Amino acid sequence: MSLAADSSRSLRLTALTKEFSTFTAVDSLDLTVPAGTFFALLGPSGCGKTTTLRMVAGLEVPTSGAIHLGDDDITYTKPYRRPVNTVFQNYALFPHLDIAENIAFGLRRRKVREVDAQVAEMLALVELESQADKRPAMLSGGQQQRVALARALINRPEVLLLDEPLGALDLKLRRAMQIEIKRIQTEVGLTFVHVTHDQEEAMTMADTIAVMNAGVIEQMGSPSELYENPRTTFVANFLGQSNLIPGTVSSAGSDVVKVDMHGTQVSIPAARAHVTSGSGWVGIRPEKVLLAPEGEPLDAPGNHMHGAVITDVSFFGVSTQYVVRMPWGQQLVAFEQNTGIRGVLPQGTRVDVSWRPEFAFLLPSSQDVNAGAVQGAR
Amino acid sequence: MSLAADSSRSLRLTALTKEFSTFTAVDSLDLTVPAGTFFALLGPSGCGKTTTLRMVAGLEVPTSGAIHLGDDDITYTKPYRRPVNTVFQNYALFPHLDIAENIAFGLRRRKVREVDAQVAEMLALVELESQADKRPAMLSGGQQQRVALARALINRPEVLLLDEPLGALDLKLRRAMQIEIKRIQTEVGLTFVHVTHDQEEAMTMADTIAVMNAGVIEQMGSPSELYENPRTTFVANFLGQSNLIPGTVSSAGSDVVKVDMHGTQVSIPAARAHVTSGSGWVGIRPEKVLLAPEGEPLDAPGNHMHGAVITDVSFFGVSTQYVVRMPWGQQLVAFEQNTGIRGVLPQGTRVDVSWRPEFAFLLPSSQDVNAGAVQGAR
Amino acid sequence: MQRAGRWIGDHLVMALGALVLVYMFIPIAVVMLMSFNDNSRSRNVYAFRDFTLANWADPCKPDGMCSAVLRSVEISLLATLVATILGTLASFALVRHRFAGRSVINSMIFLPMAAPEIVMGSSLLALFVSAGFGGRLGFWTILIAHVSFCLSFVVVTVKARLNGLDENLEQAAMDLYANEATTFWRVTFPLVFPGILAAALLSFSLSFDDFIITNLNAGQTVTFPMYVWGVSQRGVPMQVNVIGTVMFLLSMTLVLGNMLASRRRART
Amino acid sequence: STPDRQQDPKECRSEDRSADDKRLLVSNWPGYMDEDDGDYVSTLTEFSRRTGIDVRYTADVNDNLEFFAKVVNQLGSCQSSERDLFMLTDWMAARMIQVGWIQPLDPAKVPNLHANLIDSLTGVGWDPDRTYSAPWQTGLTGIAYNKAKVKEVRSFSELLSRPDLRGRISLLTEMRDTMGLALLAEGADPADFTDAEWERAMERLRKARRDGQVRAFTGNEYIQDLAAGNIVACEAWSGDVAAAEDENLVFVTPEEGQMIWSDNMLVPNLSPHKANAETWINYYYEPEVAAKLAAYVWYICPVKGAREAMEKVDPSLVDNPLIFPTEESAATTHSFMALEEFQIRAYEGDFADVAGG
Amino acid sequence: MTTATPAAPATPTPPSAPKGPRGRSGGVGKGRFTGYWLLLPGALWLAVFFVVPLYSLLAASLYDPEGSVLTGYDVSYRFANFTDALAEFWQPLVRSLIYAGIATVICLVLGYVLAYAIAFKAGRWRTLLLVLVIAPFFTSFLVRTLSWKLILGDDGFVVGTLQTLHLMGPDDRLLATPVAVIAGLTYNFLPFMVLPLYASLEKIDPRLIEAAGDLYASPTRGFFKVTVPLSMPGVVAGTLLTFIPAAGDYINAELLGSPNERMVGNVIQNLFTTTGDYATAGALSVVLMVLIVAMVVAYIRKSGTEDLV
Ligand SMILES: Nc1ncnc2c1ncn2[C@@H]1O[C@H](COP(=O)(O)OP(=O)(O)OP(=O)(O)O)[C@@H](O)[C@H]1O
Ligand SMILES: Nc1ncnc2c1ncn2[C@@H]1O[C@H](COP(=O)(O)OP(=O)(O)OP(=O)(O)O)[C@@H](O)[C@H]1O
Ligand SMILES: NCCCCNCCCN
Ligand SMILES: [Mg+2]
Ligand SMILES: [Mg+2]
Repeated sequence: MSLAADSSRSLRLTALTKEFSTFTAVDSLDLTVPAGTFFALLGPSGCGKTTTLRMVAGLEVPTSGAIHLGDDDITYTKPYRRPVNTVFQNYALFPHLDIAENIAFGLRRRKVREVDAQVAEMLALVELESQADKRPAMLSGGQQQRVALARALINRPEVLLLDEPLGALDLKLRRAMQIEIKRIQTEVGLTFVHVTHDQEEAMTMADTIAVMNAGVIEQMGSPSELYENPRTTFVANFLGQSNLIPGTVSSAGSDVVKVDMHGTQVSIPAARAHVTSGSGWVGIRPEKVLLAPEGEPLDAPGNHMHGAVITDVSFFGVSTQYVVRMPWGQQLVAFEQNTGIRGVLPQGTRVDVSWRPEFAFLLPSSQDVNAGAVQGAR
Repeated sequence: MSLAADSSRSLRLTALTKEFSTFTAVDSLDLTVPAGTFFALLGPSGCGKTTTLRMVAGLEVPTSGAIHLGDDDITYTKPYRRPVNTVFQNYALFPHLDIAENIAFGLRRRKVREVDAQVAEMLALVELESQADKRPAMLSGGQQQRVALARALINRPEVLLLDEPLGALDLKLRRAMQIEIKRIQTEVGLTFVHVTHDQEEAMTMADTIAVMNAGVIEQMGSPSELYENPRTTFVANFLGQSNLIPGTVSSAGSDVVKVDMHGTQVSIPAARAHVTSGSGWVGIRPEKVLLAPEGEPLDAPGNHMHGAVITDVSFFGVSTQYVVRMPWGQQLVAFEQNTGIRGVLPQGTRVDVSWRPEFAFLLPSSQDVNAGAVQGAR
Repeated sequence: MQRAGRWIGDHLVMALGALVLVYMFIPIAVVMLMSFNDNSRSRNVYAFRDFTLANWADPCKPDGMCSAVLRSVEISLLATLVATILGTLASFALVRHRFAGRSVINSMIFLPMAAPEIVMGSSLLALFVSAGFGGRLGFWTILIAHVSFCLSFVVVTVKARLNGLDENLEQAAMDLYANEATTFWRVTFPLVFPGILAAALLSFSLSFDDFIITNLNAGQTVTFPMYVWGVSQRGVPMQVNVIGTVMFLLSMTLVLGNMLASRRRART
Repeated sequence: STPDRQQDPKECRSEDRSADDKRLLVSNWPGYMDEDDGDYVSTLTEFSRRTGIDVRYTADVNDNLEFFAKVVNQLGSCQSSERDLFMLTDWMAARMIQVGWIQPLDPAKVPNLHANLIDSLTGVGWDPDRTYSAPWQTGLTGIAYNKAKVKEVRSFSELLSRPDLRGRISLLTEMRDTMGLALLAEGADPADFTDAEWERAMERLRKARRDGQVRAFTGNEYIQDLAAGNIVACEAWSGDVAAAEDENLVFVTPEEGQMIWSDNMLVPNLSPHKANAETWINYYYEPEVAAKLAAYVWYICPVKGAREAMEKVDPSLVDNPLIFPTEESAATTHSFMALEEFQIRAYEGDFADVAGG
Repeated sequence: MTTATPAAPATPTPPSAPKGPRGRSGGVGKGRFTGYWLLLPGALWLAVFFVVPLYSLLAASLYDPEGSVLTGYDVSYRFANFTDALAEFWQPLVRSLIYAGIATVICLVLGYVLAYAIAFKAGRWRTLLLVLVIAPFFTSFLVRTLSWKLILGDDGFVVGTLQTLHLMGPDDRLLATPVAVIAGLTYNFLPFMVLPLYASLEKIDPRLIEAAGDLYASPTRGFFKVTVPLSMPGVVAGTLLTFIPAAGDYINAELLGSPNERMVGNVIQNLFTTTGDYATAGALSVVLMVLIVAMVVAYIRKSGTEDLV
């Protein structure tokens, strides 16, 4: 198993570009995936995630740029010569082979001995010992998913690519498989590059997330980094929800940037201010927005804004979503955990609104306020 | 449009049963769906949701029982004679007809005049005016979904059945379509019966939810009613997550039932206590579980439990999920909204745990503690 | 009442379908029956006289019949082999490759199916005669003709299968260390094989059964259909029915056996 | 373009392997050979026993033109027809001899032929010295009907027009048979007719076909449908009806007269067993053999002395005019005139349009 | 294997990556010329043994009709061969198209019923039934047709029964009538109709039919508005695969018909073999071929199923 001999090698994409006739699917992409991490690639449909993965797997030839694994340039290496394996979205299990033979496929091609023992071990890992002799068509979606995982993992690749491996599963099964995959990655310690549409999936599973849009990486970092300090409106909207309120920078210090927001002064930590002059979007996450019926105390040290009205209330179980209309007419979204400390506020209630200034972020006004937002949502 | 003439008629299923050879898919089901409501049918895979819907649509003949719409017995009425339409999971759009003709299909079969005007109106409702002449295959999943909706709605059925209409869409699109469907239902005011796997979908959209399991309805009610006061462990686990802690009833009054829970006395409102003697499961939702580092104040009037340790922390963006080990060894799950008031507590922190007694519920210990829970999750 | 209506509705189609199948099998039943006919006392080959097992006991009694059957089998096997190989290769080219002239070739391959047999047969004959091959008509010219008309059917059948093949599977194989050749033999071929098999089966039956084209290009070589045509003019020996029955039963056994075997394989 | 089919038998020869290859491949019309049955030993079996020659006998001549088509590509390009001997009617024999496809017989090897051929068949125009051909049987073209199904059919015109026969008669594909009878029905002489007579005869035929009187134009296979009851009356060759062994089938000489013809044994080019073929010819010209065969096939026997030999074989047949014609019966027979190439083209063409188109 | 220093030069040149039809590269054997090599043997075969013969046939249709099989034919570009052939044989030609057309329509109806039953109602018997549809192929075409001749014979069982029931007059018959010929054609080409019909019916999502029912289409309307349009590719393929060989067939007319049911196949066959009139035979073959190709093209255009092959 020489393939994973040096498992400390990181995957590096340099100026990687893929053009399809006139269309550029991946645009001079730079990316480093440290060895042994669980890396998630997140982005809207058509942004080039699959194309990127296929280039790494060797199933697509880049138009330009390079792919390195440690010191090896594998840009043009044939797929079957790369220490990289893929779990395909639709599993791509071989229908004519039984489960054991599907899993053994890679080892057999590499003329490895003692295939059986390793297959048995893998079957145990994915808890499918009893299904070894069945054909893929006889397994359920979740079971097929696990076979696809085992078939790739058994090769101990340096990098395992997962292209929306859970996309076809229903929600409950999906959550269960997330836990499973995360467990396996932790156990085997390989580099996983995981493509998904599901932000929650990315946030709970990945060590590092890269948000991709229109062929380029918008931002990369740990889940909390990305969530707490998005650098673009796209990231702010795509990864979770954000309230973006227009404001004008009134002063920029080395610690904080002060912004005038419809007459309220808000201070934003310099590290979260991606504009230092002119106008910008003040961003705040809905769960950071605190509400209290007019006049009641609000547990936030920042400025309190008065004169807001609740226009919509939705019960989510864990939390309640309020939509409030601010005095300047904009609708903001606020989440409130149903801790039971306070009952649900009815629609029409006049409320005061506040948030801690250290959680706000400031984005350039040149960016589209709706980039990455749910279509059809307000 | 005589079909929807009397729109105040409710849909009633009485002792509805469907047996497939030896297997009972739907078991003496009783259900009343009031006219004009958005009704959600929720349940695990294979519990009989589709079968129920198909019987209502007339696509499956019940083994026994009856289906009434107002005063009309439609149990054996042919599907094409029922004022009921279905939005199928895979849309089932006619590939050989363009969008306009797909939508017009039902009207044409009923020899309605002035089809064009109504089709135009429907196209406007689902915002697909510009796609009228295209074939379904040329539309995206979300657009196809809207065509399917329009095709059913144009007939102004008394009851519209939606069988996981969003199951095939990706998450972002799914959220957008939820808003869309809810808007349309509110606009047209028809009875919608909506089958889904997605609890959040059910909770945000429906007026009434029925949770189905193994061919029978486990519980039915408004989303918050079901969520706050589940009557079975299945509902408690299936609709959201629940912590279920074994306890013994020490006294049962008319207002509260007192339970001894590993030495701590908890009082549960009688309305939420579904056991009044012997042992039972004390249930509490994760968002109701409050944590504080040992010794810090906890904003809950109930008993404080000491000696718990945080064993796992997951960042979800909006909230953080903590898994804490209680002194008696059981793991409990707690959610904490990332309001920013307090930072994330690291793994290993010793914490005090508390919740307000009025949010706990008590279930019979005879029920399976894991019924309805995510497989593979702790 | 409505339930009864549904039941009838459900089963009416099946009943009608069964009637059509019965229609398809009437002549075969007659062939089977006639294989037990003893007409040695009569010149009338169109009536059942007496029951006998003699035809089955000595099926090769009529002069030249069994050799014609063997020749037909030989030609069909060869034609199937050649047509299946050429057709399969061409299908791969047409489905998996883009090249100039692809659509022209696509319709050219359809054309033999759009040519009536008499036209195809006579055009080949015209070619052979004007090329000076008129005197050498026989085994090889029959074979050539058969390959030509089987080819299109093979291409159409294999192409359908190939079109339905998920290309992801081949990519998965390459991802799992199989080089191009291994991918082909371990994944592509086994998956396309049922299509190839079906094509071969179709080829064999078309070739074995062909009369019109064969008759024009056969010279002095006699295939089974030609033998039947010949004897139909002077009194069909009842053993012809034995051959018809045997061919039918043989093919049914083969196909059904294969079907059951694969079903059993799928079950375990 | 297609090649000229003229060959030269001197050049299209193959070495005669008869001496060490004791085989003989014969193609003949159906119903032209006796068959072994219980104690009865056929002339063919007897031949093999006597000479040691293994005969592969096939009854695959059904119609002269059809047979011609079967061999034209081989014989026309100097290739083997894979036969050593076949029997064809006079006019076709003449054509094949003329285009050089037939090998001359060695008179020394067929002494019986020259000694025993009946006088009426010597000195035919197309093979005056019987260098290339030896008559196998002579026969008559007349009418057959099934007396269990219809009342007697007496004349050819009746056959072509009687309403109760509509769709249940068959005619022969051979122009000289059918048009011979049609010309006779017009009162013309088939051996010497005018274009107008021809045209009238053609019209009669066309009308019969148009009216749906004719179920089929056939070669020798008419006997199948006659036996099966699909046709009840037809134009027929004299011996076939008797050989059908069905007492309901009757052969009649049409009131207008009947046609007479001979089928001739021919050895094609490149036959590797010519000597064996000559042995065969010589054998069948033995009066006893000829008589025995005639008693079975019921055709007119071309061999002198066969009538005498018939006394021993089956005395009841000695006076059968179908086998040994009498003066009286011979008077009713006609033969078709020899045609020039342009006539063949025109007449065959006219006829083919009705019979084949 | 990856530990070896990459053999690639400083600026590796990307290998050419021609696209498969679905645009993804990386499949098997994607060399630029592989397609041609794979196609070559089959295409060459068809070029030599299908296209060139068609040319020979075309040449034959322009032979000087003064030639004969014996003296040989020469190409004289006599286009009158076509008009002559048509003038003489338009009847069998038209009859062929009519008989083939009727047989095709009957096949379509019968085939549709059978294919529909197999596709939608047969359940686990599907494969068996499909095998049964193909099975008659293995009992020779001629043997089966002869067997029809026996069944339909004037003294046969069917005619006898019908006569006893007075459904047929005592002198009526089946054999040697258009009915028998068309029945024979229908019978012989039915499997060619059933198979493509089945293939396209089987692909129809049964939920579409349910959706039609849900949208107020009675089963009949649903059938005509949804099932039939969706099965059009099968209808087109089946119709062609039935019509074309039926129009060129002569066995059924020969064995089951009378001279008044002769089809163009009989004429061509006769002219080619018995009469040896290559010029007329060639002209008639060319006419038939052109007619059929024209009809096929028009039909495919009209039914809008050009992705048939
Ligand atoms: N072979 C191809 N030819 C032309 N365009 C292509 C090809 N493959 C992909 N594309 C285009 O490139 C873009 C990126 O595609 P890709 O499949 O990488 O997106 P993705 O991010 O994986 O999307 P999804 O989330 O929907 O899977 C898309 O616009 C797609 O249409
Ligand atoms: N035609 C049938 N024959 C036999 N069993 C059936 C049939 N249709 C459904 N079933 C069985 O009935 C049960 C209920 O099926 P149903 O489709 O109603 O479930 P569901 O709740 O819609 O599930 P899902 O969420 O997976 O769609 C399942 O166990 C299923 O296997
Ligand atoms: N059964 C033998 C018939 C022979 C017929 N010979 C044909 C002569 C035609 N003119
Ligand atoms: Mg993708
Ligand atoms: Mg369902």
